[in-house]
Amino acid sequence: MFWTGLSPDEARKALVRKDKSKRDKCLSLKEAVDTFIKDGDNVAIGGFVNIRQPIAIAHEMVRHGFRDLTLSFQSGGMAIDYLGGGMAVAPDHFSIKRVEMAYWAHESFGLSSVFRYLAENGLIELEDWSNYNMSARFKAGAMGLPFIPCRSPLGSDILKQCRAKVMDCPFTGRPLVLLPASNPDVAVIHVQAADPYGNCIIRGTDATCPEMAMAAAHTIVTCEQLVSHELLTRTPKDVTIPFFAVDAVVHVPFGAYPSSCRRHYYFNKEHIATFHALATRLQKGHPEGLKAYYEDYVFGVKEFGDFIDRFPVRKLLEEQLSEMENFERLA
Amino acid sequence: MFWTGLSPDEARKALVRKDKSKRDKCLSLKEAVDTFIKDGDNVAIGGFVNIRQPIAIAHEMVRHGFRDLTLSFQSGGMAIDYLGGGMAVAPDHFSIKRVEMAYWAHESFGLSSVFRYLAENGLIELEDWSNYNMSARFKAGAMGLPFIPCRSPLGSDILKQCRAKVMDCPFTGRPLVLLPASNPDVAVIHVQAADPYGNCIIRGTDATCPEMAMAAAHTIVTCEQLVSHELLTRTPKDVTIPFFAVDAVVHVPFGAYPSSCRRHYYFNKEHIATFHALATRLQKGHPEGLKAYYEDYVFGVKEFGDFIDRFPVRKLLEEQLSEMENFERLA
Amino acid sequence: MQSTAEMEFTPQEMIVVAGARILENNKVVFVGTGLPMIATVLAIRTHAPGIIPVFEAGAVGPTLESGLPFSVGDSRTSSRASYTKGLNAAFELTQRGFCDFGFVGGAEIDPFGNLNSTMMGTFPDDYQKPKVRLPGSGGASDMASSCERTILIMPHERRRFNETISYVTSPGHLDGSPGARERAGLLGEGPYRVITTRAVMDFDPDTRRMRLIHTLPGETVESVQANTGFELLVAPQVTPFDPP
Amino acid sequence: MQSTAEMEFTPQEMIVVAGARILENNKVVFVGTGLPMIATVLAIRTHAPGIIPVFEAGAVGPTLESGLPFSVGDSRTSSRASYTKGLNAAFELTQRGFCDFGFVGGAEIDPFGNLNSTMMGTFPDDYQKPKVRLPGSGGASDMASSCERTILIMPHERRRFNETISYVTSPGHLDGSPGARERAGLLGEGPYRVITTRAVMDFDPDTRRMRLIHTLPGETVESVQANTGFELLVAPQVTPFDPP
Repeated sequence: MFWTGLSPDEARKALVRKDKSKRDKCLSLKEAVDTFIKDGDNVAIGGFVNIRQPIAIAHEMVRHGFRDLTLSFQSGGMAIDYLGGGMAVAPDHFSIKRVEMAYWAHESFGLSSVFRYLAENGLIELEDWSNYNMSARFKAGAMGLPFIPCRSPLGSDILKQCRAKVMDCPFTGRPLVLLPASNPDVAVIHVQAADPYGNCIIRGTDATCPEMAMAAAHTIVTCEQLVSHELLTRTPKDVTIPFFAVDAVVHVPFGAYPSSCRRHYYFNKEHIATFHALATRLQKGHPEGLKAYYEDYVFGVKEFGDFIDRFPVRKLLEEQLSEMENFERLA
Repeated sequence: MFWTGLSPDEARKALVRKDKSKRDKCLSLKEAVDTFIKDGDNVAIGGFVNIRQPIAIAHEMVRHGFRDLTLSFQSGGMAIDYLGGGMAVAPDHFSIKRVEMAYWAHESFGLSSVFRYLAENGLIELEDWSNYNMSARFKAGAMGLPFIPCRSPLGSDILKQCRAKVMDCPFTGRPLVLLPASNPDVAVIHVQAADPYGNCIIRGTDATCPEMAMAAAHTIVTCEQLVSHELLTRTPKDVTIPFFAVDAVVHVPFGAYPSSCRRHYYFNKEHIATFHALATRLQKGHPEGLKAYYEDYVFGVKEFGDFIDRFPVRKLLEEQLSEMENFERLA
Repeated sequence: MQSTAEMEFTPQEMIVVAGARILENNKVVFVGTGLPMIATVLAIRTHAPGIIPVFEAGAVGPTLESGLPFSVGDSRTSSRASYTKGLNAAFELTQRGFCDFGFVGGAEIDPFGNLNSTMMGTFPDDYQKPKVRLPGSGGASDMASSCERTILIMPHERRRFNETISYVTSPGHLDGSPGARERAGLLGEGPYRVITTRAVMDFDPDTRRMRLIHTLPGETVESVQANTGFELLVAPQVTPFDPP
Repeated sequence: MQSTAEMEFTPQEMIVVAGARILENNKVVFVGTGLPMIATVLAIRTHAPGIIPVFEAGAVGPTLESGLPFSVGDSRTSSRASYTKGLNAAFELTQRGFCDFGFVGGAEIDPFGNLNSTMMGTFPDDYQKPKVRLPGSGGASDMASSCERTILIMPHERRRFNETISYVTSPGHLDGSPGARERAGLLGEGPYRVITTRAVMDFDPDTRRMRLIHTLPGETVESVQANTGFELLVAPQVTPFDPP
């Protein structure tokens, strides 16, 4: 099967059948994940590296347990690590079959030992793309197109292992890449603010979240602030995800923690380092530490609020304060 | 020659050679038009029908006089009428060779008699497209692509008179249209706010202005408010045209009048009707009225401020007040 | 127009009422300029407050409480909208499949719901010097290509309803042959209803030709056919459309 | 690293200084994560305050006054930016030609400036189970495809400089043949400089092979060649690069 999520025609039909009316879509995180994600789904993961990663959703997905997921994203950090780590410590409970991606690591915070463990042991099927490739593939899906043209990854080995096709441009005669659209089954996204209908405002980089939400058959959104429709749409141009692209709205403060969320909190570098150290032990053949971490922080808690409760208040305040220095304003 | 503006390669080279630094680009309207527009240019006209039309720039272009222009736009109203009317009343001074467009009329305010006069007398070369076609063509130009795929205008006669090509999608096997990019020589755009470097904030619909600005070799912007860089970039996500896509910034209050400009003024319906009546007389073989109008309002004035001075203050206040009802707020 | 002279409403008002009634509540409607805009505002203020209007200039889901817009890019379409970008964004989401209905007008129509809003005269010969030059597609061709279904609305005059039209601006059921739209690469089911100053028509499921289903007040099957430049199919039972 | 042990700065510091110095003022620089980000901030705060940084997550032209970002999508890249959308917007404007330079790192490099940041091992055989799995392209392949020129920065170790690399993630001068990039459909001139912990290299105009032009403090032509896994061309006069 060429298409790993929905084919362009399936994606269109799914949307045509859908009730696109303006209605309250507030659910619990458990309900949302249970209702909209199935074994074998192609799941698009929002954010960018450790910016606005859907951590709460990733935890809930691991707790719930799924089999043979495909993960699609441009650049992923902690959310992808939590999902990959879930497979590493509980492969019978949670498994990833395939990843379509451009980058899986943590930039200044280092490589991903989870990725190295899964890839170097041949436990997941890989399809590498560039950041623009993955972003443009979601964009094509969001535009209802089967493909979109692009320059990259011309001249690279990426072309030799992905589904892109090269054609000579009928207008210029020069080679161009055609990237197949990505229409995932589900997109999981964390945003700064949403209304009950699913209109979303994102601060700082939109990453590729709007494109993912428009391309996917279903979208789950967690938000720092759940506000009235009237307040959210007072500045309609700030809305980058329209309500009819969203199926579930879940209010989850700190839902991207320990990754960062503009205007709310900066990275918890120490916790990212702690997880990284345990993952590195796993990669070197010692899974105990990471297993214990999951028992403690993921499987051992009923919901994401319990995870957040594990952090000292002063630590959470510290991340909020650092973010205030990045974006100073009065309350 | 297939490309009516710059070819994709020429458009790339033009931008590579360009000084893209952050510098003061404030000019007078006369200087801007004189510096950046040449005979034979393909000029992209911003706005949408009678929303945010670059009226001041259109007047200045007619006063300056140009030969054999190509006009590119999706849906045009008064700015296009002023340009076309300029050709109708002073063909030796100002002429349009070709239009690439989707719509030329005034919606609720009626057809364009100027368009009917020029087209039905075979005075301009026509290339019809749809609104999405023209918008996507500018988008392709702004993306540095030679083409972009689209569904429309499949099944229509538009396909039989435009440069679009149809191909079978290499992924689905089904027909798809490839729209050739538009990279105009110049884009002329009116916005609500700009800083001296050319960063622009547009209120209400962006129309296709950002795409035009990014696609064109040069861009002239007129603005209702010229503000500090610090104020304009306090909300960077409101900026839809980045400074390095702009070559000239001109402060022209009421620069879109008698078309409307969100947050500033609503339509002057009566003046649009007056112009329309004179254009209809022209189309029926009586050019005197429109000639007199141009002598009075365009050729007879030194600058756009003089044109605005022709309107009673209470009339301008009336349009500002109506817009306040559309978008209520405290000063 | 004697037939409606004695009534308290004009055909222009009646067509708007008919247009409004056809719109279903809670659907996403891509609204063209002119009559569709007026009918949609009426529908939202009467039986269908849940309609989500999409305007091609970019606005999605505005409440339109500040009044009837004069343009699909009007400031009134942006106020209290859920989402407002520009033309590309609006057409991209339409191509994706977010719009249940496209509500569009035209100047000339054929039995298969193909619309002309570009030119009167011989195409392609007269294209560069048409007998009458119309405004052009605007977003009509895009709506017809990508909305799931389209509702067509126009004045009912014999000269506007022709077996063959001067120019196909907005594709309907094309030649009416089975799968014609899909073969052409178009998305959506195509024309669903035609609303005029005299009647409401649908399209025969087998032949995809226009079929009379409702007559507006003061009209009969005969009067509607008499004002139609091609042979109309007539539904088994044609019902009158109640006045407002 | 004895050669630099007695100095007041580490090779890691020196590479950043060298990177900063190579950047020209008032140019648009697409800034990759890691060393390029650090060197760009240093350049902006020293000789090149007019540099316009572009970050792939979307930010254009931020002042970066709230500190060194940890990520190219960092909140610090959005504050006081001139423009911030998302990844598509950033890469689209790069493909259009707005970025004078792409500033990018890698794990492995060949004589023509082709970079690998995907995997170590045999490609394609070991692709699905690589000896060492690296993070992947991120935006590196895109910068290399569409920025007008690229500046490459990486630690100078023999094992990272190879005649043939495991995987070409980011195209440089490809096989070095004349017009190779254009034939491949790529935009831009390709690699312009390579900055390492030991030296600064350019590319020979005729062969497009890497050529030593500056040695960093404590390094000689010999020591640089000794730490390079392929034969380096050497410019007529190699000049030492002054310490900070």
